[in-house]
Amino acid sequence: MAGHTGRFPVKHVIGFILSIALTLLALWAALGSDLPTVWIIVSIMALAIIQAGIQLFMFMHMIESESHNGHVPWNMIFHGLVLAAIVVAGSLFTMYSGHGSGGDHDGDMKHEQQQEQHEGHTEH
Amino acid sequence: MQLDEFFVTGEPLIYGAMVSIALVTAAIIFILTYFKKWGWLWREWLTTVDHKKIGIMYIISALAMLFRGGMDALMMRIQLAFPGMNFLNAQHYDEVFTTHGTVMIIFMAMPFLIGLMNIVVPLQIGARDVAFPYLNAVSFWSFFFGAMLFNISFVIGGSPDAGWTSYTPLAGAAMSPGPGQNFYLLGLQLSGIGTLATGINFMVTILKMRAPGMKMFQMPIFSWSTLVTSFIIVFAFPILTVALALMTIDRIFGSQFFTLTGEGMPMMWTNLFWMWGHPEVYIVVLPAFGIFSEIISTFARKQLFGYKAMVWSMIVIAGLSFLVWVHHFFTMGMGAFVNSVFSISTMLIAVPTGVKIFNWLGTLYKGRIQLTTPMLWSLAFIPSFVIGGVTGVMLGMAATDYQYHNSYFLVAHFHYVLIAGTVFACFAGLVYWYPKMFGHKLNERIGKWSLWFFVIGFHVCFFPQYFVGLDGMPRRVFTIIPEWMPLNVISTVGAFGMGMGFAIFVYNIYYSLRYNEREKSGDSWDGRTLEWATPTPVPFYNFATVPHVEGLDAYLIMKEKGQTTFDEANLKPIHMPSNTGQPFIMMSIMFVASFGLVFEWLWMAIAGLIGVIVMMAFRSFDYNDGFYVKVDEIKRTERSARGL
Amino acid sequence: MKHRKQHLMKWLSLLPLGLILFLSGCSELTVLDPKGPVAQNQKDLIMFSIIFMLLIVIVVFVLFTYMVVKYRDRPGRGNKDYDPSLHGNTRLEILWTIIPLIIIVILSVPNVQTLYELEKPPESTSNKDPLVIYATSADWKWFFSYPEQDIETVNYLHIPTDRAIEFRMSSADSMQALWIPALGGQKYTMAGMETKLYLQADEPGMYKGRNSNFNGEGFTEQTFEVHAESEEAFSDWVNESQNEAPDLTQDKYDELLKPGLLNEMTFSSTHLQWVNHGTMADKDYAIKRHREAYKELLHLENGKEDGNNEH
Amino acid sequence: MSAHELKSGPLEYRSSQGRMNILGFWIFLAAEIVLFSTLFATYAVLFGRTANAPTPGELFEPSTVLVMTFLLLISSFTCGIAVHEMRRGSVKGLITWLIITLVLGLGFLGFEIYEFIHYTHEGVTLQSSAYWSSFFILTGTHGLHVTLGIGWAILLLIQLAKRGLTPVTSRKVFIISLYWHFLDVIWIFIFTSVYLIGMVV
Ligand code: HEA
Ligand code: HEA
Ligand code: CUA
Ligand SMILES: [Cu+2]
Repeated sequence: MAGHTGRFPVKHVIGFILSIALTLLALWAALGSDLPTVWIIVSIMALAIIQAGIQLFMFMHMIESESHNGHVPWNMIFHGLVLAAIVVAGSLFTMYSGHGSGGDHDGDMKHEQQQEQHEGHTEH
Repeated sequence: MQLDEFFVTGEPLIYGAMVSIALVTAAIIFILTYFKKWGWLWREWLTTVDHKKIGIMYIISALAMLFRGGMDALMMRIQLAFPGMNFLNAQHYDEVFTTHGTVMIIFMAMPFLIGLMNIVVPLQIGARDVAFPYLNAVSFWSFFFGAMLFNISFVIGGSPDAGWTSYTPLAGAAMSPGPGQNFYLLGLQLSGIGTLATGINFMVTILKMRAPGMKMFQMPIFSWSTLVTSFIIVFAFPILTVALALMTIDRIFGSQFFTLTGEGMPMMWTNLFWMWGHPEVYIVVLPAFGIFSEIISTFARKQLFGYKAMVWSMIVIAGLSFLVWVHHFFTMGMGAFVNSVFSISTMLIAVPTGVKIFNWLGTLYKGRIQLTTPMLWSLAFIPSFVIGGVTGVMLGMAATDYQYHNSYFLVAHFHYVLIAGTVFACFAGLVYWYPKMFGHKLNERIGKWSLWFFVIGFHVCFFPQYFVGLDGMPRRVFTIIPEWMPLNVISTVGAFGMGMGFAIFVYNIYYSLRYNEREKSGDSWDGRTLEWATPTPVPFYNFATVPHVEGLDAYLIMKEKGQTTFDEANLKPIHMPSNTGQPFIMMSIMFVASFGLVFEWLWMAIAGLIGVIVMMAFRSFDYNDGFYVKVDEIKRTERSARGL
Repeated sequence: MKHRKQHLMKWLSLLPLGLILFLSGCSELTVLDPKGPVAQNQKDLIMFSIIFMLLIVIVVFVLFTYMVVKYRDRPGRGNKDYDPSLHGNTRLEILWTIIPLIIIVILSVPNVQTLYELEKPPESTSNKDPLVIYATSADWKWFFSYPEQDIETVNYLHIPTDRAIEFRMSSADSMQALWIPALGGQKYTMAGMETKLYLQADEPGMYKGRNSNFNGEGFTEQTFEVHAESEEAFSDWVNESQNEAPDLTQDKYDELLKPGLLNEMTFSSTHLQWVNHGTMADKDYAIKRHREAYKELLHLENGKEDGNNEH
Repeated sequence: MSAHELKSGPLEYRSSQGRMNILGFWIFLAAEIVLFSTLFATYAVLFGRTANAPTPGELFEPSTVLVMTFLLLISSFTCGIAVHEMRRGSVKGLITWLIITLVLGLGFLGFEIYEFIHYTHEGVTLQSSAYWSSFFILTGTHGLHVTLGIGWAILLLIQLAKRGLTPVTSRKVFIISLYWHFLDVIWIFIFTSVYLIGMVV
């Protein structure tokens, strides 16, 4: 890989600039823009994932033929991320389905409503 | 804290246990001193990094834990057969099933299998040790001290009593004060760290240290099962680590994760526990599948039928195992949609498992089946496990699980899979690889007696439980109504049958040590894989010359070609790691730290943790790079081992 | 050797046989002897699934027996029928993947259907409004509040037959589960949230109910009785209770909440006036009041405090 | 045990033990992803459950968080440069950049400690509520990792000074660089899902 032996660490500098830019962008999206909350969350999570990818590929030498480790590191990290998705999404899915958390005195509430309640959650 | 709070008091059973523990300890100390074996113990065992010795230590510990868990089981069975006798009261019964479940799964099944992996996998793939021998020793000692920590709760401080699942808020500080639950948390945490390290270790070993020429799809199936299991370990155990840590912090430092106060969410524990817990049950069954595959293929004298399908089905099972955890709490009221999703994903596991069952049957087809003891254990597994499996699928149907859940139907299911799967495999594997480990076989005749007692006892014990479950008998009750009595008595009889089986098994170890002839060749069963290519007992470096592998069943091919692993012309010095006492010392300090935390003596916990960190720093500066075995020494060892 | 082999066969053939025998006598097992539409629904599904499971078990057992008997290495068998080169068959692999998959699909359809049905009151009595009962579990007893009737009972339940019961369930402390096997499956009760369970009795009678989710020392004894009776008998009981039973005061209630076992009791008002454990706000109601009671480890004489809940 | 010693390529990959250790560490990092994701899941599920304590929106300070984020981002960059220097064979460059990395890491830790103390003064602690428990444990676990990383790197610096660049020391440096970058990855997610979302919602 070219970056290793040359004097100037091009890849690192590009990665660095990108990550600073992405951070600022996320900050702006969250605090400066007036997107709907859902979209803010989606977009800043997307930015975070891109930035993580930059670290992994541009800083961490995840795929390097000299390592003779083939695709295993990539494979493991990939599966780690899949598991992360399962754990986070799965927990939210199961913990906030059906009985919800913010059950109110009115037992007839539908579960979608309960979920919203939970997210608002100020009344408790 | 008063001394009488420290020691558990007031129960003849426990005084008895204390006395016997004290006596056994004294006896061990006496024997070691009398025969001047302390040095030997330290040099040969406590400081070893040899995967074979570590494996043996795992298995001995696991057998001891099987004994302990089995005693718990017998106590429960006595209580349930004679509820009027008040053999155990409610509190004791609760402690007993909690420790039974935990000990059996965490400190018996997993270490037993990990022990077999340790002994067999490096040999099967033609390696001289695991990738990280030092780490391997750390793993073992962390398991060992974790198990010790958990087991001393019986006499010091009091046992945990909230079930092996330890659901909050019951297991929280408010409802379960005292050290009992802390023992559970820290015992599991300590051994869990070791398990995670084992997972990493075996993944790297299998991925990087296979003999030259051995492609992934030429690997013996037990090694494959170890790889897949390690994968599950690596991804499942961190969840347990976190869950345990959170509950520990709740209990000791007053956080509010799983509490009723502070808007905590107790059911999040349930969720996290099963996110680990379900993969866990496959961690203990996939290696078992691997063992059965090896044995069935060896004694059907045929290559494993559908090798590729066998491997892929394991991979699919591993993947699915992370997607079904909710089936353990269908009854929590998540609604029809969530339950439908997880119901279907659960039942899907039947498909790859079925593929395995039918491929085993295919292996038998047109074979020449030799009914040796390990083969009989494996054959007993097939029909028994299918019963457990199909009842698992019934549990997986959420709409009817509402009726089975928390009943003896469930208890019957999981013993059918855990015993017919895991325990049979442990016995089968131990008998099968016993000559490799100790240089002589176990007696076949006594072995078969033990098998029949255990297998028949097993069915007599657990088959009736399906029906008493359908009759509405819940699990975890210490006394029962008369309607449930007859089936429970039958069940208890069966449990004692299993006890007899186990006792005969232990006797067989003694008997064979004394009377069975020693193995002359390393190939005790006319084996097919590389572990049989080594002489018996296996030299500490395993292979004098590492063979070049050309296909599945590598040793079979070598035998046809007349090759061995002792190619005198091509010997080179072999690099081996040095023994070290660090893992043992480090983990005993960890034990002290954990013990301190159990009693919430923070000074002790902190001091211990500092000790561990110092040990790690020490290790970082340790540049000992092992040593080389000289060619002469290899020659001498091999010649004597092979009787040349 | 031969003898032992036969032994094995005899034993193995006994298993499915035993299963069939047991099932034909199944009417004695509570779960398979339903007393209401919900349990009936579940029983039907159980029987449906058992047929497939038996089928699978039989297929495997037959194949297994065939293989072990036929390909055993008996003296004198030699190499007849021995084919060590046989190592796989793609067609077979596909076959034994597809067939189980089909079975799973066949099982899933009624399963999912039933799951949705169980979320609603039973079809058969949809003309009547369900009777609402708040079921509150607490270590180690049950409170049943009838808001419309303004009655609260401890450790027993009266319900009219042929009318759906809507249980609104929650717990004052540990996680528990309400299970009346004769009437249908269980569901958990948890502090700070409300779960719902629909059950119904078609036949009058006395059924056993209990907490089925382990919650400590008194768990075994945390049972209750369900009196299912005609609508008239039920209203008689309601009237009688309203007239004769004392009011439930908050002090009294707090006292009862303390971990321990209780006898059956009846009150002519409900605790819902001041606390609903199914809401986040009241989640810690019991734990706040009774922290100390939890801390002093309870020592019940063999699980029984003075008096027990049989009458 | 190692037959395959390489003659060329980065030092850390030359011995087979080096390659195995690095692979093992990647697998460990995969396990760490799951570990942190469990903490994130807990955080997400307990989000909003602040009980009577202040909400995150009331307490989070964008400026502090931004400074922390930049400290860590820069340290990840300098750590990358350190490995770059190592591969050029410059021990001095390596040590210099590694020290810079550590100083930045210490700066991060300082701010985190300040932040925690500040919150305590505002009346939220680990015990306040489910939400705050999960907040402190999630960020605290990350902080603990950073602390351990710093201690570990200091040990390595001593070894580098004593032994220079060998297959063993360079393997160790490479592994800790993976660790350090990884902590940055985790922080990105903490920054996004804890702080930004906490301030938005
Ligand atoms: C070795 C351990 C092990 C194994 C392998 C399994 C295997 C399975 N388990 Fe089990 N299980 C446990 C250990 C195990 N389990 C434990 C310990 C518990 C309880 C824990 C506790 O609460 O304390 C439990 C609980 C448990 C539950 C929770 C029930 C409840 O709490 O109410 C469920 C529900 O779905 C379930 C399902 C299954 C299924 C579907 C399988 C499947 O993998 C089975 C697949 C196998 C077959 C189906 C047989 C072979 C297949 C064929 C011959 C093909 C054709 C078959 C069909 C088409 C059906 N298990
Ligand atoms: C691998 C796991 C494993 C294994 C092997 C076993 C083995 C056995 N189990 Fe266990 N069991 C669990 C895992 C396991 N169990 C789990 C996870 C639970 C749930 C716990 C919970 O609810 O939290 C459970 C719960 C459980 C219960 C339900 C308790 C309850 O809910 O109230 C029962 C009841 O019968 C039981 C019985 C047995 C018996 C009789 C054996 C037998 O197989 C044991 C056989 C072994 C021996 C008997 C060895 C001892 C030998 C001797 C002592 C020699 C001398 C004896 C004689 C000569 C007689 N177990
Ligand atoms: Cu609330 Cu589950
Ligand atoms: Cu499961």
